Amino acid sequence: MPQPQLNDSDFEPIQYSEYDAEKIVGRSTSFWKDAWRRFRKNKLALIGVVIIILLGIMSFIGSPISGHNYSDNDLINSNQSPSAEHWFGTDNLGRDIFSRTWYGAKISLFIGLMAAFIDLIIGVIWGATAGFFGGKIDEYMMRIADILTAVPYLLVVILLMVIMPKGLWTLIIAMTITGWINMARIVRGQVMQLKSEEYVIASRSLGAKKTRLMFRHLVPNTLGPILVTLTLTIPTAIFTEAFLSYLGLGVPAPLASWGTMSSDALSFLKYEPYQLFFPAFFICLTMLAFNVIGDGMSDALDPKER
Amino acid sequence: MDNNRERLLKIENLKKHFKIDRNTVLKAVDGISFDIYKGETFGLVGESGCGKSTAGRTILRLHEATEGEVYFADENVHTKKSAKQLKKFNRSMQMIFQDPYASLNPRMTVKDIIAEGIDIHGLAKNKQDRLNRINSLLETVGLNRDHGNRYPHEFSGGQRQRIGIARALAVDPDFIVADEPISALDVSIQAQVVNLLKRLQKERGLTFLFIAHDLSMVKHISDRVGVMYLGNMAEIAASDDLYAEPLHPYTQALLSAIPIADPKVERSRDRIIVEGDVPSPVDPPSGCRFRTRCPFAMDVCAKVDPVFQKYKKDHWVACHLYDEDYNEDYKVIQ
Amino acid sequence: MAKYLLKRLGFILLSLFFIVTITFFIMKAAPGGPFASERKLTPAIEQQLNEIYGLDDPLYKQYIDYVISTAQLDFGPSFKYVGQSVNGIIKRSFPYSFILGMEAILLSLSIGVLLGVIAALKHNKFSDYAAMVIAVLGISVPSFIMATILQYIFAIKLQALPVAKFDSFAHTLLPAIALATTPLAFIARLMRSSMLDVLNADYIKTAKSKGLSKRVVTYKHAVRNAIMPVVSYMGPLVVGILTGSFIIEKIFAIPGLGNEFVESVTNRDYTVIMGTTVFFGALLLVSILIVDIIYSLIDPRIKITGKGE
Amino acid sequence: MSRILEVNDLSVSFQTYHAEVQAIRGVNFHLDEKETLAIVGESGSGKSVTAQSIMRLIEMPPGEFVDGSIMFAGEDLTQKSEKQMENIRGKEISMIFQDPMTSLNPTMTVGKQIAEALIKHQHMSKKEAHNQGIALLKLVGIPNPEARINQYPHQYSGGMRQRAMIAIALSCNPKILIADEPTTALDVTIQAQILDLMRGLQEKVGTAIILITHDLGVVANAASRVAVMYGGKIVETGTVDEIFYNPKHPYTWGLLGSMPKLDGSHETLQAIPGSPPDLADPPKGCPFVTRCPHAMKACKEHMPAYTNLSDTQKTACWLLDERAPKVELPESAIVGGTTVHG
Repeated sequence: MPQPQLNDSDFEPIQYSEYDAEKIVGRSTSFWKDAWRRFRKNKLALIGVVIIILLGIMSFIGSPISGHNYSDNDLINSNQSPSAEHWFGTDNLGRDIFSRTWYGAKISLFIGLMAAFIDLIIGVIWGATAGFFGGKIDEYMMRIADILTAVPYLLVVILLMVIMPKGLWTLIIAMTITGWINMARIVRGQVMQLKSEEYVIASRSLGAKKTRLMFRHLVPNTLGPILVTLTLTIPTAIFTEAFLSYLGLGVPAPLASWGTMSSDALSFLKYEPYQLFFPAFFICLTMLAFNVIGDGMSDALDPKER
Repeated sequence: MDNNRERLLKIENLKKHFKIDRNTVLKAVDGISFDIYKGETFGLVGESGCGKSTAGRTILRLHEATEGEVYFADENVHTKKSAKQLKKFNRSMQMIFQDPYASLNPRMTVKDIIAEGIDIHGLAKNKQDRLNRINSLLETVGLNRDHGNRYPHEFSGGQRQRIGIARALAVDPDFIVADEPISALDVSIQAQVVNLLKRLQKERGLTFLFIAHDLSMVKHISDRVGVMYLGNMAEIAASDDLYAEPLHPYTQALLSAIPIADPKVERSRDRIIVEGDVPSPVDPPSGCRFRTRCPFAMDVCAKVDPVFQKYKKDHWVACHLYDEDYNEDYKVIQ
Repeated sequence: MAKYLLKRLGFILLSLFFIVTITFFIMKAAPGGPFASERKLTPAIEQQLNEIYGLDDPLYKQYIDYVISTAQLDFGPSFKYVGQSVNGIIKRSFPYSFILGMEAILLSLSIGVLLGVIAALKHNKFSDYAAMVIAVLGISVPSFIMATILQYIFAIKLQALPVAKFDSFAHTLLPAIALATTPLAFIARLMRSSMLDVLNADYIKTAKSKGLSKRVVTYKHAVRNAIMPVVSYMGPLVVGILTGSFIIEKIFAIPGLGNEFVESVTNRDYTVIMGTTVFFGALLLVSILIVDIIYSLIDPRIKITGKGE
Repeated sequence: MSRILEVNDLSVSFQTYHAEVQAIRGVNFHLDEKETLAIVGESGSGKSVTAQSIMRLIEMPPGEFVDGSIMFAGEDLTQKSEKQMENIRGKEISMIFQDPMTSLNPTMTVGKQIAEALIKHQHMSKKEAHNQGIALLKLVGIPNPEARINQYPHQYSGGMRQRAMIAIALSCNPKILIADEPTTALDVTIQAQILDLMRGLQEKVGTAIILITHDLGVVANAASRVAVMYGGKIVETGTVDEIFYNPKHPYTWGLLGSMPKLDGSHETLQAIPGSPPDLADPPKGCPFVTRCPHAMKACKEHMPAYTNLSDTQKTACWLLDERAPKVELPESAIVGGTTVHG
C-alpha cells in the first residue's frame, strides 16, 4: 500500500461528541412507507393496480359510451362479429357485447370485493378471538372451522345455491359462508405467534389492558398478512362466481356477469369464438391483476429478500 | 453487604409447570426459594432450559405460578388482585428483554414505545409533559430527542436495547427483571448496556434480577448470584464468594468451563469437563437433578432430594456432599 | 401409531356425521322440501321413497333414518332416474373421475415440482421468470376457460385430439390438462419458494462444504426437504381436482361423478346430491389422512404417534 | 512450519437491493501447518464472509470477488472452477458452522451424511463408509455409535450434533478446518466439551484450524495466532500472547476493555461507544475512526498501512506513526494478574 503524504497537522486528535456516535443517517421511514416504496418498485404489481383501476372506471362508463344498453335485444343483428357499431360484436340475442362486458365487470368486481370484504370481517373476528384467548375457546372455534372445511368450498356453495332463491346476494352469502375460514386461520396463526413476541409481553408487563394489546400491538402487526390474503381472496371469489355462472347457478338473467356471458357463448364456440373471448379474457385479466398485486404486496410487506 | 439490608422480594417454593399434552408436564421451575434485597443485583445463571427465564417471568406474574409465593415488599403478588392493585405491581416491577429485535413493536415510533407505560398509567399531565418525559428518558439512556420519531428498525442492536430500558424506566419501577439483556449483543456493545444498567441502579436505587448465561458478566454486575440447574436452585452466594469458593459440583463445572480471556491462565488451567448433556426437564432425574453428570455422584443422590441449606453466611447450597448425614457414610460411586 | 389412526378415524366419522346432518337439513330447507314431490314422480318411486324415508314421519324420525341408512352406506334411490340407486350411480361414474383425477394429480405434481425446482435453481434468471410467468398465468386462467381454449385449439382447429367423451387415453388428455393447470401453477410457486428457503439453509452449506456436486446437493439434500410443503398441499390438491371435475367433466361430456353431481343439481335430484356430497366429504377426509401419513414417512421429525422417542 | 494458506488483498462485495456492500476490503493473512488461527471481530466485521470465501461457499451473484487471491497448495482458489472446488471441499479444506441445530440435513440419517464425503473423496463402498462412520462417531466421543449412526439429527442433542459435524468435517483428514463460531450456539459446559474435543483431534489429526469467533475467551483458550477484524479489514494480527499482552490497536484495546475482569473488580467496563460502520458506505480511512478515542485527522482520510511490530505482529494504526501522539495501553485493556478458580 503506498503511504500517503501527511504532515504534522494530520496527527492532531479529533473529538467526537456523543451525538456523533449515535447518529442515524437517512430520513425516518415507517414500516408502511417502506413497504409502499418496495411495492412501487414492483412494476408488474403497479400494472396490476392500473388494470384494476381501469376496469373499475370502465365498469361505470363502458356501457354509456358504447351507445347500447346491455340488455337490449336486437335479433336482426344477432351473432355479429366485432365492428364499428358493436365494438366487441353481438351475442345470439343481438345484445351488444361491449356494453355487456362492462356491465359484467361491475357485477363480477362487486361480487369479488363484497365476498372478500365479508370474509375479512368474519375471518378476522373469528381468528383473532380464537388466537387471542387460546385454550378451550380456541380449540372449539378451530374445531368448528375444521369441520366446515371438511366439505369442499365449491360443494358448499353449490349446495347453498340449490336451496336459496337466485340472486346476487344469495351468491355472495353462499360464497362467504365457509369462505372466511382461510382468513380466520391466517389471522389466528399470526395472533398466536405475535402473542408471545417480546414486545407484547413488554406491554403486558407494563399493565396494558387486552384492548390495548389487541389494537396497539396485534392488529397493526397482522395487517400485512391480512391485506395479502384479502387481495388473494378477491380473484378466488371472481373465479367462483364465474364457475357457478358457467354451471348455470350464478346470477340470474337479466343480470350479466362475465361467467354467464362465457357460459352463454359456449354453444357458439365453433363459429363465434369472439363471444367467449371477451368475457374469458377479462376474467383472466382481472384474476391476473389481483394475483400480481397480491404477490407484490406479500413481497413488499415481507422484506425478507426473495 | 451490610446486615440491616431490607428485603424487597421474597420468592418461596416457586413452581411453574407447563402442560405439553395430556401426559407430559414440563417442570420449567420446580420449587425455588430466594430473597432479593433492596438496591442489589441478584444474578440468576444456568444453561438454556434450566428455567431461569421462566422464573423471571413468573415472578412478574407474566405466567401464573403453579405453586409457591412471591412477596413484593411483603405483599403477595400471586394472590388474586383487583385490576388497580395489579396495575400498581406493574408499575413497580418491570422487565428488560433479551432480543433487541423482537422486543420493540416494529409499527410504533420509539416515542410511542417509550411512552407506553406513561399512557397506560396516565402519568403525563398533558401532551407537553408526555413529550418532556420521553425526551428525558431518551437522554437518560444516551439517545437524543430526534430519535423519538424514528422506528425501531432504524436502530442498531445496542440502541434498541437502550430503548427497551427507557420503556421500562418510564413507569419509575423499583425492581427490574433483566432477562438476558446482553446475550444477543456484540462484546463492545454488551459493555455499553451493562454500564448503563449499573449507572441507572446507582442513580435511581433500582433493584435488579439479572438473568444470564454468561457467568463473567453476571459476576461483574451482581452482588449475589443464584445458580439454577433443571428448574432447581443449586447454589446461592455473594458473587465474589461464589467465584472464590463454589460449593456445588455444577457451579464448579460451570465456572471451570468459562474460557477466560487470558491465554496464560487458559494454558495453566485444569478444567472440570462435565460429560453428557442436560437431561430433559420433562423427565428429570430422581433425587439430585445433576447426579447424572456429577463427578461426585453418590448412591444417596439418586434417592433423596438434597435440601437447600445454609453453608455459611450468604452461601446456600443443595448438595449431599455438604450434608453431614451422608458425606461420610456413602462412598463416591465413580 | 394405531392410537393415532384411531383418533383420526374418529375425527373423520365425526366430520362425516356433521356433513350428513348439514346436508340433510339444507336439503330439507330447499324450496318445496326435498322429499316432497317437486317433480312428477312415478308412483313406484313415490312408494319407495315413502318406505325408505318415511316421508310422512316427523322430521326427527326421517333424520335418524337417514343417518342410519347412511351409516350402512346406503344412500337410497335416485329421485330422477327410475330404478337407479345413488350407490349405483357412484359406482358407475366414480371410476371415470378417479382415472381423470389421478392423471391430473400426477401431471400437476410432476410438472409443478419440476418448474419450481428449475425456477429456484435459476433464481432471478430467465428460466425463473419464464417459469413464474407460466405459473401466474396458470393461476389466473380458470380451469373452465382453459378447457374451452384447449378444446378450441386442439379439437376444433387442429383436430388433433377428440373434443369430448371418454373412450381412450387420448380422450383424457385435454380434460386432465385443463384440470391440472391451476394446481400445477400453484405447486410450481410453492416449490420455488420452498426450494429457495432450503437452498439458503445451513445444511445445504454443509453438504456443499463436503465437496458434493451441485447435482447431488440439489437432488439428495434440497429437493427432498423442499418438497414437504408440496406434500402438505396434497389435501387441498385433491379438493381442487375433485371440485374442478364438476365443470371439466361437464365441458368434456365425461360421465364421471362430478358430471353426475352437476346433473343432479340441475335436476334437483336431492338424494343424489346428498349422497355424492357425503361421498366427496369422505373421500377428502381419507385423502387428507393419507397425505398426513405420507408426510410422516418422508419427514423423520414427525412421529405420528404424536410423541418423541 | 510451512505455510498452507495465504490470503492476499481479498475483497468481496455483495450486490444488494439498495447498494453494494463491501463485506471485506483487502484482507491479508496466512495459515501455517497445524496451527490455530483465530479471526475475531463483532458481527458484520466480515469474519464469516472471509471463511466462506475460502470455501467458495458464497453465492455469486450476489457476491463477487472484487480483488485478491486465496493461495492454497500453490494455486489460487478464487480462480478454480466449481468442479475443481468440489475436490478440495471436504477433502483438503472442510468447515463446521455456528448452529448445529440447522447445519445437518433433517431428513437424512447422520450415518448417511458422514458417508457422503467418504464415498466421494475416499471412494469407499457404502459398507466401508458406514463402518468408518461408526469409527468417526466414536472418535468424536458419541456414546453407542453403532446405534447412533442410524439416527436422524433431531434425535441428537445440540452438543452431539456439533460432534457429528466435526466427524463429517474431519472424515477425510483435511489440511484445514474452518470453524465458524463452533461454540456460540452451545451452552458453556457443552462449549468446553467441544473446544476440548477440537484441541484433542487437532493433535491427533494434525489439521490446521481457522477459528472464527467473537469470544476472546475462546480465542485465549484455543488459538495460537489471532487476526482482529473490524469493518471488513484486519486491523491487527499477531500471536495470541502478542494480541492479549501487547495489543497496539485501539479496537483491540476496546475489545479487551469491554470484557469483565474476573479479579473481583466491579469497576465500570470500558465500553466502545457507538456502532460499527455501515459497509454499504464504508469510511474512507480507518474503519474504526468513528469510535476511536484517539482518532486523528489522518485517520478520517487515509487507511493506515501495517506496521510490523515483530516477526509475527502487524498493526494498522496511525498511532504507530512517529509523528502521532504517544498513547499508552489503557489500564482496562491490561490482561493478566488475575487469580482464577478452576
